[in-house]
Formats: sequence, structure tokens, C-alpha cells
Amino acid sequence: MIKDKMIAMLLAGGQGARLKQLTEKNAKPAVHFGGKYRIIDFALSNCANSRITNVGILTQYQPLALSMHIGIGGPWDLNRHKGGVEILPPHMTTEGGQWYDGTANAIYENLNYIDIQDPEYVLILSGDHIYKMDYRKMLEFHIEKEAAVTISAITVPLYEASRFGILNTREDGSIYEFEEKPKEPKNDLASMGVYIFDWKILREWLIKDHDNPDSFHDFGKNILPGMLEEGRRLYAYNYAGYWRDVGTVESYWQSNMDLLDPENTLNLFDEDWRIYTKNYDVPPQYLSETCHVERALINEGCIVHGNIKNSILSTSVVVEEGAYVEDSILLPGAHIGKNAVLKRVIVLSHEDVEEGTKLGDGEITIFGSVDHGLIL
Amino acid sequence: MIKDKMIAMLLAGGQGARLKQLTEKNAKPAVHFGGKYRIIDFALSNCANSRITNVGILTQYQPLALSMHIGIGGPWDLNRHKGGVEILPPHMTTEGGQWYDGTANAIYENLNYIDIQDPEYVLILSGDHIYKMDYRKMLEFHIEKEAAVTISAITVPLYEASRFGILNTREDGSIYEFEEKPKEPKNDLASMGVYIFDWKILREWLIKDHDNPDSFHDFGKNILPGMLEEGRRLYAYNYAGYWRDVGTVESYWQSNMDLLDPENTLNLFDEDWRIYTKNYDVPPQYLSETCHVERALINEGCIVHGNIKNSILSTSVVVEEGAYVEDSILLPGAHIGKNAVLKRVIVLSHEDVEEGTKLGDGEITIFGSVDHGLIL
Amino acid sequence: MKMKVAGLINLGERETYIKELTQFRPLATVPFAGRYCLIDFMLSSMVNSDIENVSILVKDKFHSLNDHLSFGKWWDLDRKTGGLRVLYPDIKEETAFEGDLQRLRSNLLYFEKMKVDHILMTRSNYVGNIDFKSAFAIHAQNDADITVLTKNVKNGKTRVDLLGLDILMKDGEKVYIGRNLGNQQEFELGIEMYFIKKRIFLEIVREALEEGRESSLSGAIKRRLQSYKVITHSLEEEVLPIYSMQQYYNASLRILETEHAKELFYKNGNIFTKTKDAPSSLYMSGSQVKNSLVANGCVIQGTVENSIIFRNVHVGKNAVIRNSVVFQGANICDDAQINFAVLDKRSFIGNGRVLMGDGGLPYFVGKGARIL
Amino acid sequence: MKMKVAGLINLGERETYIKELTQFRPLATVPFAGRYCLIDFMLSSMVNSDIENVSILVKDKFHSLNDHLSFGKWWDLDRKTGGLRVLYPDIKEETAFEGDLQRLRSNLLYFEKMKVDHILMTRSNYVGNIDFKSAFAIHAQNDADITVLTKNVKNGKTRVDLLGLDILMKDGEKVYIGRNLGNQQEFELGIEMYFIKKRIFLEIVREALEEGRESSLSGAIKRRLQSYKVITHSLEEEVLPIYSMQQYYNASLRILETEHAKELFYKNGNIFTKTKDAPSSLYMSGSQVKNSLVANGCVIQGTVENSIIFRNVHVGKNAVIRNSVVFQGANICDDAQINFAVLDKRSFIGNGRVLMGDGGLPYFVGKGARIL
Repeated sequence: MIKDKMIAMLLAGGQGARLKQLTEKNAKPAVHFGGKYRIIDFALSNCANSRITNVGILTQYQPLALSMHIGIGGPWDLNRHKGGVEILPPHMTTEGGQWYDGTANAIYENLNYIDIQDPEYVLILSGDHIYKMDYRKMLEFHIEKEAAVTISAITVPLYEASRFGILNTREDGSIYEFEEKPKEPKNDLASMGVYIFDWKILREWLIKDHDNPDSFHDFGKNILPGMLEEGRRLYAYNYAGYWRDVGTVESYWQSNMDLLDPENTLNLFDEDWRIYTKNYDVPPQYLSETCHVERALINEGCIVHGNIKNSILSTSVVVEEGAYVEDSILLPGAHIGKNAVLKRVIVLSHEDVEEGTKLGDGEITIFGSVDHGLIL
Repeated sequence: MIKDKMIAMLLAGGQGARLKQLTEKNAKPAVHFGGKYRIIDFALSNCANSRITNVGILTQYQPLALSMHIGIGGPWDLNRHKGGVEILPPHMTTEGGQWYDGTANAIYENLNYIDIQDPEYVLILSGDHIYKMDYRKMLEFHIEKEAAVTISAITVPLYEASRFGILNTREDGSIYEFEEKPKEPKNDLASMGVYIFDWKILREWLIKDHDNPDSFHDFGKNILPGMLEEGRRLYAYNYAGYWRDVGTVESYWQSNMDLLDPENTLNLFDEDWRIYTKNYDVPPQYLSETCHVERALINEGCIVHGNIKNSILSTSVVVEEGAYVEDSILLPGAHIGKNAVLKRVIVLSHEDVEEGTKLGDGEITIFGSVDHGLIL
Repeated sequence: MKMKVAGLINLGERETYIKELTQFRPLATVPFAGRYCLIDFMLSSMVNSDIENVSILVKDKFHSLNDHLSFGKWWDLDRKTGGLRVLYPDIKEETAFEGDLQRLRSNLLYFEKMKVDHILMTRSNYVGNIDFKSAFAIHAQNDADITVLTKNVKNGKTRVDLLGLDILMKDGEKVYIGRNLGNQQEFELGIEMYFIKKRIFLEIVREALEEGRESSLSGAIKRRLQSYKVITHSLEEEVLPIYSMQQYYNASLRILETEHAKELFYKNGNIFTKTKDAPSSLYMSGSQVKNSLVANGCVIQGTVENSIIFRNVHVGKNAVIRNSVVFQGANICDDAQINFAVLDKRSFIGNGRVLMGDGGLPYFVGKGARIL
Repeated sequence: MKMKVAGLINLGERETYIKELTQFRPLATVPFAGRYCLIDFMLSSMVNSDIENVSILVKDKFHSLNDHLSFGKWWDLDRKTGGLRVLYPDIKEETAFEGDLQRLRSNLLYFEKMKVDHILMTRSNYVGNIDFKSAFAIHAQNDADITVLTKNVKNGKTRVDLLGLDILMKDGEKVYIGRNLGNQQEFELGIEMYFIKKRIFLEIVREALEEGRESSLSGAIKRRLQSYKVITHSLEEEVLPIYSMQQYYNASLRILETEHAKELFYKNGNIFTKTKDAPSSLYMSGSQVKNSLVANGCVIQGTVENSIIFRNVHVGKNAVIRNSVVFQGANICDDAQINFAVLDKRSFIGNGRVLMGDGGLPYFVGKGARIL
């Protein structure tokens, strides 16, 4: 038996349909972000930096780019003999095949896996949030409060609170009420979908929930409210810092743009909390004699002859002479032809914007029909 | 794009129901074999020794032990940045979930993956055969014959031929007829289920076959006869050597017992064609003052106080004093109590045979209700 | 969550009394217990105690060591942060052949940068499965500058094998380390393991280098014990020092004692080592194996008793091996007889040859030697 | 399927004319082209040519090299069979500080055992993206004992940078290697790369060691070229020797030529190197970057022209960098001006400082130097 105090289970099976062409052939956690990363890199790097060395990744929807990205877990130091990363897809048994049906069900279907790891605590993570967090501190809080489950929470503007699971807490952080997407929120403290459970208690509940035909098998809708009702100790752990659920094209675009502010609180340049990702063996970026670059985040392998303003250029993007790119995100391998003009455009990976094309108006435009999420 | 001349696609999703309790909670390729190995180690080691560094493994049925076994591919030198091992489970798309339905369908569902690898040739393997084979030589034959597909074939006793796909060939090895499990076989040359295809040709055929509602989407039943009918060049590559499909409890037992003959043609001791497997960090085997061991294959971590004859002891098996084990296979972690007597028994992993138990008669007995396929 | 300790294994061991086994390899990679090297026990103890940052200060014979260590992968020490680091001497300097203190000099910056507060200094040639977590707790609770780990000995006067090793002496609060000359019946044996605050470690090393009178790292620390807050902690685990052939032979055969083997192989976690991909061992008709530890990959037709057999050893028909340690790849042909011997790697003992040593001085056959 | 060739990269290079950059590192790990080390080009060329077995014969300064090589993982050379092997000198022997021929001695057995028929001998300080597959085909087709790889030079009289390097001379069938003294306009430059039959390689090394008059491996081979079947093959790829600071500087700035960069980075496969996990580079308002190669992790507020900027460099407001090579982690503060300079790792150039070198002799700022 592998014995780790806390293991992480990372839910990475969702589609994220509101990201449109970005996720039509690619799972949301594998969507490119910030020039160099994919969304899941943030949760994985948080695990690595929190020294969690045992991470189960639950996949279901279009997992190819995701699983090729994770590979053997090397970038996150998870290429281990003991523990390390384990990809957990839906599978068949003698009773036939069973797709994951709800977040809690996905964990239930992997009871056997968790039992083998034999942890005291299970950290449930979602693979589609952008943030940096030391889960060790949250575990310390969880232990100190003798909680059955601790939910990481963040203060949101009250007018946005109805989009979230809202936690109503007492002064000491204990939760007395849990409202999933309330129409009239009483509080501005939102669940980040990051939970630490005592494994024994969660295990019981997963089995109970599985046998309940009325359940949606969802943590937010069923497990957490059920535990509260049962009188379990639920605590909110207050997180302050950058956190975004990049669930829509607008929020995805905005969160990318945030990175252009050198004072942004996510701070990718912090050497004490690196965001790790798979490396591609491409040369440094080349900015030519004819280029003009103002406020830009540019990744390795790019070749820039044109004009860039307020934009993100991912791996191996080429911008030809005379092109003008503003407020845009160019995904890996995109090619922008001569004199093309782009404003507020997301160019999907390996797409070719032909010479002279003019794209973009007020709305954010996605150029390209589908992103397979592959880089090279 | 990763460019390898030939990649392997290893079918490892099957249950192998005739192996009874051995495969009720574990895929057949992950079943323990020969004291130290799992069945899939043979195909994977053949790849490693043939210097095929790009192996897709198609899983579906109870893949946990299998995927934990394969891990990052280290034992087979497949823990690579380029290529390496990739586990390919069934997955969901915008059109919903699709379980693999037939051998050809499993490959079809991963067209995208193969396209990324961009190979000239695709080697189709099955993860449930025991043999050693240099696939490079088969590829040389394939290229020399300018074949569309080359099928590895072995001579079987004519009376057994009706269990196999039988190849009727001309003198030069070209196939003029393909009979799937014929009642009255005309020939004793059986397909081993090892195919080399020209990827372009196979790709066309997979798409054609997918659109055919009458097809079983099976290589043996549909793709190969179809290609023959179309006039493609199909060749049989003659393999001579040890080869077993350990599909039944009897053949599984017999193939294990074969290893006790020091002259057996599989020869696990050949240093030029090692069979690789995941290593467990356990000490050498200890044979005590009271033991008596005659004709046995014993693995690391075993402690033997009792009597062993004609038997296989897998990792960390314990046989207590006075116990008598004959013609038996003890799977990892099995514990045989004092004075127990076992003849022709397969003891499942981590099962405890209590003191004084007598087991086994003429038929091969499986002791234990279910094997999860886990070692430690 | 984890203790902030870095391991430092100093390979500058004295090899005078075990020259046979250390001609082509450092003591660290001397084969032991059928499939391990000596250093595996220290590395595994550290890793099982959650120490994720281990430096190895090497002296010479790099090949054998590097082959074995493989960048730390067998111990899950091939990491981005921390992991295994081999500290090479800077052979450009004149100091290359001086003591380990000088070898450490070019690595001081590395220790300064390391994000740990304590260093666990050890050697590679003490065999044990040690729970350093508990030992560290004592070091930390007492806020000691240095914690000297020891092992209690009750029958000192009869233990010839411990002569000349470190012995712990106390004078009130002061701690000294002397040499065991066999005059005391009960004492604490010094096992050359210290927890030491990184700050103090650097202070001592710098001071000793500045003064320039010393060349030994452990000497520099021992001589300064009185200047710091030093406590001692006696380990419960069995720890066997290996400085001589006799100690090596005795420690090898002790593994045949079941209780000792259980502790050594399992108590505080498994022992990791480089894997070799050998199949299970095959016992043929006519084989007779009793009270022996046998590694994988062996083919045995003859008799083996009270022995340690490493990987890929062949024992021919009617061959007899007793009270011996046989290294990897040895070939013992039909009718050969071997008693009280240590056979190094790939030795070949021809048909019917008879080798007979003594329990007090085992017969040694060198690496690749052929006795035809 | 694969060619049966093992690579041997001999790091015994002359460092006399590039002392500034090789004080703390061997030539092999001198940073180059924004994110690489010199040896990456040779290692990647070999790996991309399907050579799966590479030995590196080292001399000194192991730390920098080992850190970089990481057991071969960046080149997929951390393998069970073959892969990367570092050949250390046996520092116990008196020969440790002798030539590379002597350093090879303790490794001869290793070459004997290797299951290859040919050895590709090279150095680490020739920068190119080389297709060794095609070159080997010629060696194999001709059944040559030794194939000397060369590079055609057409303007030899004006190429001061090639003075003193190897030059290929032919006398009928006989091949000699001499020194280029600048007297010839067109010639074949020797680039110290040889395909050599393993059998011949071992024969030459043994003979030279026996005679005891030589200490240089390449010397031993060069002097015996007339005794074997030797052919020559002139490479099409650009190959730049780096023996001096001037060669280093010129080769660095040549990467800014698009066609050259395309060949060097992509032609026969990608160049692999150790990864550093830096984010993309951030260009702030007011930055002006022209004709420059910039690695990841940089934050740029000022002006950069005709320069190579390595990882994690900060360029302050109104700072100006021109015609320079700036290594990893350097910090160029506001209003500083730098022209024709090479700045080693983590150098710090304070507010408003002005450094001005010359294209013929770049200004050098050492590792970690602080100009306040």
C-alpha cells in the first residue's frame, strides 16, 4: 500500500461547452492559456508546489490532448514510482460500461483506486480554474478545525454571487448553510470547488449517495448539503488572491488579458510558486527589424515581423510584416498573414489568417472552426 | 509531429471471461504470469526489444491494475518525451460516449491519435499472448513483399486449427483465402493476431468499415477478408517459436507449467531478449531450514518453509512449514498455512489458504473469489 | 508537512580493511543482501523518512557509483526540486586529493542556497533500516545544534568487530567522541550520523577551512562538539558498521536470521535499489536449498546452505555452497564445493573445484576471477 | 533499422582563448542561442540521427555538466539499453591529470562490450544541426575504417577566425590533418568529427597507450590516418567552431540571420535542452525590440537591438542593449546602456551605467558581477 496523508483527485472530464470552438474537440482543462500553459497546469502546479505527490486525474470528454499533455507527469515532478499521476478514465466491468455521471459519481467509480492509496484526506480539485494556492495550509486549517470537510472560499461581488455555491458561515468559519447558485444570495462567500474531505467520511457518503436514485451525484448539490444536514463539521477556508473560473469566452479572454498587467496578482514570474507545463523544444522568440511590440506576452518559438499590442502569443506563432494584432490571443502555431488586422480575436491553434484579412469588432471573435488542443 | 516509421497499437481492453475469477475484476492482459510478469509484459517487451518506442495501449475493461502496472512505461524504456506509451481509453465527444465495439472500431476511435504520430506502418498487437518476437524482422518482410498487410502466422496441430483464423497461402507467402475459425480447416497455418498494416490503406479501410452497419468492426471477421476481396496484397509471415493464447484456465496453467522445464523454448533467461516488468522493492526470496523445493520457479519476496514441487510462486508468497504445494500457481501475496496440501491449484493474489486445508483434485482449482490484479 | 532536512552522505570512508571488495567500487556500492548495495539502506532510510534532498559527497571510483545511482531514479529522487545531487570534487584544484573537508569547499554555496534548516550527515557503510523521522523529532524538540546518533552496545569487551570505531563519551553536559579500544563493556557506539543545524554546519566547515589544519569533515565536527548545544540519541534499530571484510561477512550472514531480516527489509519502509530485470529463480530437480537468501535470475541444480546468493548465479549439479556470499553472475559448475567464501561478481568456479575458507577469515575470489 | 553507431563526445577541448566563459564551466555547457548550451547541438544532432548510445568523456568541472545533462533525460537518453554515459577519469590513478587518451583507458572495456560497430567521435564546441545519418551512409557504403568529416571553406585567406584549426590535406589516397595557417583560399576545414570502426578505434587507442608517447586521443588518431582506409566527407550543414570569445560572439550574432536560424533550429530535427519552466516573456509599454532573439521569462521595458537575450533577463526603463549577448538572470537597470558586450549569468548593471565594447573584442562581464 502507498501511504500518503493526502491525495488529490482532479476532475478533468468536463467539456466546458460555453468555450465554444475551444472545447468542441478538447476538454476544457487542456485549453491553452497565458501563452505557454493549459488551464489544468494551475491545479497541477499547485499540487506540485504543495508537495502533493499523488494525483488521480479523472478524464472523460475528449481526453487525447489532455493525456498527451500530462504524459508521465514529469513537468510537475509527478513521474514517480510511488504515487505520482494516474489517469482515471471511465471503464467497463462485468456489468458493462458506466460513464461518469456527476462529480461525486466520478469519485465513487474510483473508490478502489483511492482505497489502494489509503489516504487520510482527499483533496477534490477541478481542472478548470486559474489560481495559485498552497493546499498544505488548507489542510492545516482542516486539521485544526477537526472538520469533516473544508471548502475553499473566495469573496465575490455580491451581484455575481448567484453564479456560485454560496457559503453562509459563522465567525469561526463553520458553515451553517450551503446555497447552490442562490437567486438572492445572503452572502458573498463563494465556494471555489476545492474540497478537503476526511476520506473515511467521504467514502461512506459516496456509497450512500450512489444508492440514492434521486441524487445528481454532485458535490455541490448533494454531498455537501447532505453532510451539513447530518450535522457534520463543514468549514470555509478563506482564500484571498487571484482566482478565475474561465468558463466563458469573455472570462477566458479577460483572464488572459490580466496577464499583461505587470502588477497582476497571479504573477507568473514568481519563482517560489512556478507554474509548470510540458515543454516544447523550440528556440527563443525572434522579433525582427520590422516588428513593433507594445504590451505583449510572447512565448518561445514565435517569429514576429508585424505589430502587436495588448496581446498574447502562444508557442510558435508567426506574425508577418505589416500585420496588426490588438487585444487578441493567438494560440499555438497560429499564422497571421501580411497586413492582416485583428482586434479582440482569439485565433485557434494552427489556424492561418490570410494576408490582408480584417477581423474583429466589439464582440470577441473566435477565428477557426475547431481547436484540437495540440501544439506540435 | 512525431515521426516514427512504425508505431504499435496494443489491444488490451478485453475481459477474457474464460479465465474466470482471474479476470472478473481485472483485464486479461494484467493477469499475473510466470511468477514475476503479467501477460501484457510479453507484447510490451517485444516492442521494447524491437525498438518500437511508440505504443498506444487501448483499454476498456477494468483497466486499473493494468494502468498502474504500465505507469509511466519505465520498465519497457517507454517513458519518453517523444512517443513512448499512451493509454487510450474510450471517451466522450460532443456526440456522447462511445465504448469500443470490436477490434477495428477500437483503432478507428483513435484515428486522431495515430494521425498525430504520422507513421508509415501500424503494428496491431493483442495484449494477451505469451511469446517473443522481433517485429523488426516482420516489418522487413512486409516491406520486401510490398504487402498491404502482413499477418504473423504459426503452424498449429490440424485438429486445433478450427479454433483459429486460418490462412491459406501460396508458396511465396501470399494469402489467397482467409477463414475465421473454419469447421473444416484446409491448412494448419493460424493467424497470431499480429498485423502490420500500411497506415494509409488501413486508415481508408477503418473509415469504410465504420460506415458499414453490417460489420462487426473486427479485423479477423471484416477488415482482412474485405481487403483480400478488394485484391490487396496480404502476406503471411511465418513465426516459429513459443506462442500461446492463454485464454482458458487450462491453457493458462499449462503455459505457466511450461516454464519449469529448463529447456522450454520461451526461455525467460535469455539476456538478449529480456521480458521487462514493473519492479517491486522486495528482498530476495528466503528458503528456510525446513523447506523442500523441487522444480519450482520462485520470485522475489517469497518466504518458503514448506514443500514445493512443480510450482510457480509469485512475488511475496509465503508457504508455511509442513505445507505441500504441487503443480500449482501461487499468485502475489498468497499465504499458504501450515500443513495445507495443494495440488493443481491456482491461488489468487493475497488469498490466505488456512492451516491444514486440502485443495485440488484432477481439475484445476482456483482458490479465492476474485483477483483484483494488485501486487502490493 | 515534511521535515526540512537535507541528507548528506559522505563517501570518504576508510577502505583499508575491506580492500578486496573496494578495488573497483567505493564502499557505497559494495553488493549486499542479494540485490542491494550498501548505500541503498541509507538512501532508502532517508527517503522513507521523507527526506527529499540528498547530497552525496564522493571521493573516487565514480563509474560504479553513477551506474548505480542513475540520477536517483530508483529512490524517486530524480526530482525538479531537491532530489539527489552528487557533489564531485573539483579536480582542477590542487585540493582534489585532500580530505573531504576540502572536497566540500566548492559546494558550500549549494548548501547555503538549499531551503532546509537542518542537515543529516551520515556515511554509506552502516546497514540499517532507520526511522530518521523519530530521531529528528528529538533533535527538533530539544532545539539542539547537533544531535549525535548512537547505538547502545552491551557486550563491548567481546565485540572485537567494534574495535577502533567511534565511541561516545560524556563529561557532564559536554559530549566527546573517542575511539573504542575494547575496555568498556557497555557504551554508546558512534555511528557517524548527526543532525546538525545548517547554520552550524556551515560555520564549522568555514572555520575549519580557514584554520587549514584539518582535512576531515567528521573530524572538524567532532573536535567542535564542546562549543555547541549537543544532545545524543540512541537508535533502537539495528545498525551494522561495515569497515572490514569480517564485518561484511558477519553482517551478510546475519540476514538469515528471520527477525533481523524482517526489520532490515521492512520495518521503516522498503529498501529501494537499481532493478535488473532478471526472471524468477528456477530450482531444478535435485536442488537442495536450505536457510538461504536467493535473488532472482538464478538457476539452481545443486545444494545451497546458509548462504546469500545474488542475481543470475548458476549452481551446477551436485555443486555445494555453504556459509558463503556469492555475487551476481557467478557460475559454480558441477561438483564444485564452496564453504566460508565470498565470491565477487561473475566469478567462475570450474567443475569439481573445492574452495574452503574459515568463518573468521572467509576465502575471497575476486571480480571475474576464473578458477578452472 | 537503426544505425549501429555510438557517439563519443570528447570534452578535452582547448579553452585557452575562451577563458572568460569557461572559468566555472566546461566549453560544453557554455550558454548559447538564448536557451541552449553548446553541447546541446551535438547531443541533439546525434539523437535526431537515431544514435541512441552516447558517451561523454569529461575532464573537469563536473557540476555544471551534470546539472545540465541530468542523466540524459532532455535528449530521451535516460535509457535502459544505451542512452547517455558520462566517462569520468579515474581520479585515483596518477593519470588523472594527463591527456584524454589516458582518461579513456579505464573505459576501454565499456567500449568493447558495446553492441555497436562504429563510433562517431566528436567534440562539444562545434555548433550545427547535423544529419549524421547521411554522413554515416557514406562511411558504411565505402566500408571505410575512418571517415573524416570536414566543412568546405572558400574564403580561407580572409577567415582569421579559422586560423590554427584543423585542415585536411591529401596526398593521393593518403589523408593528413594539418593546421590552417591562412595560406590557402579554398580548403576543407577539419571539424574533429570522425566515423571510425569500433575495432579500429580500440586498436589505435591500445597502440597509443602502449607506446606511451601520446596523451591526446585525437592526436593518436590523426597520426595514424595513413595506416587505414580513410575517406573524407564534406558536410553541407553550417558548422561553427567555438574556440575563442570572438568565435563565440560572431556565432551568437549569426543566429539573427533568419536562414541560418532556420537551419540551426529546425533543419534536421529540433534542438533539445534542459527546461527551466519560465513563463512567456512580457513586453511592457515603452519597450522597443528589434532583430533580437529573446528567451522566455524576460521582462522588457527598454530597448533591445541586434542582441541575444537569455532566460529571465530584466531590462529596465530606457535601458538600451545593442549588439550584445546577455545570459540568464541578468538585470539591466533603468537608463543603462550596453553595446558590443557579453554579460554572463546573473550580472547586474546598475541604473545609468554605460558599457561599450567593440565588435572585434566584446566587453565581458563575469558571472554574478555587479556594476553598481
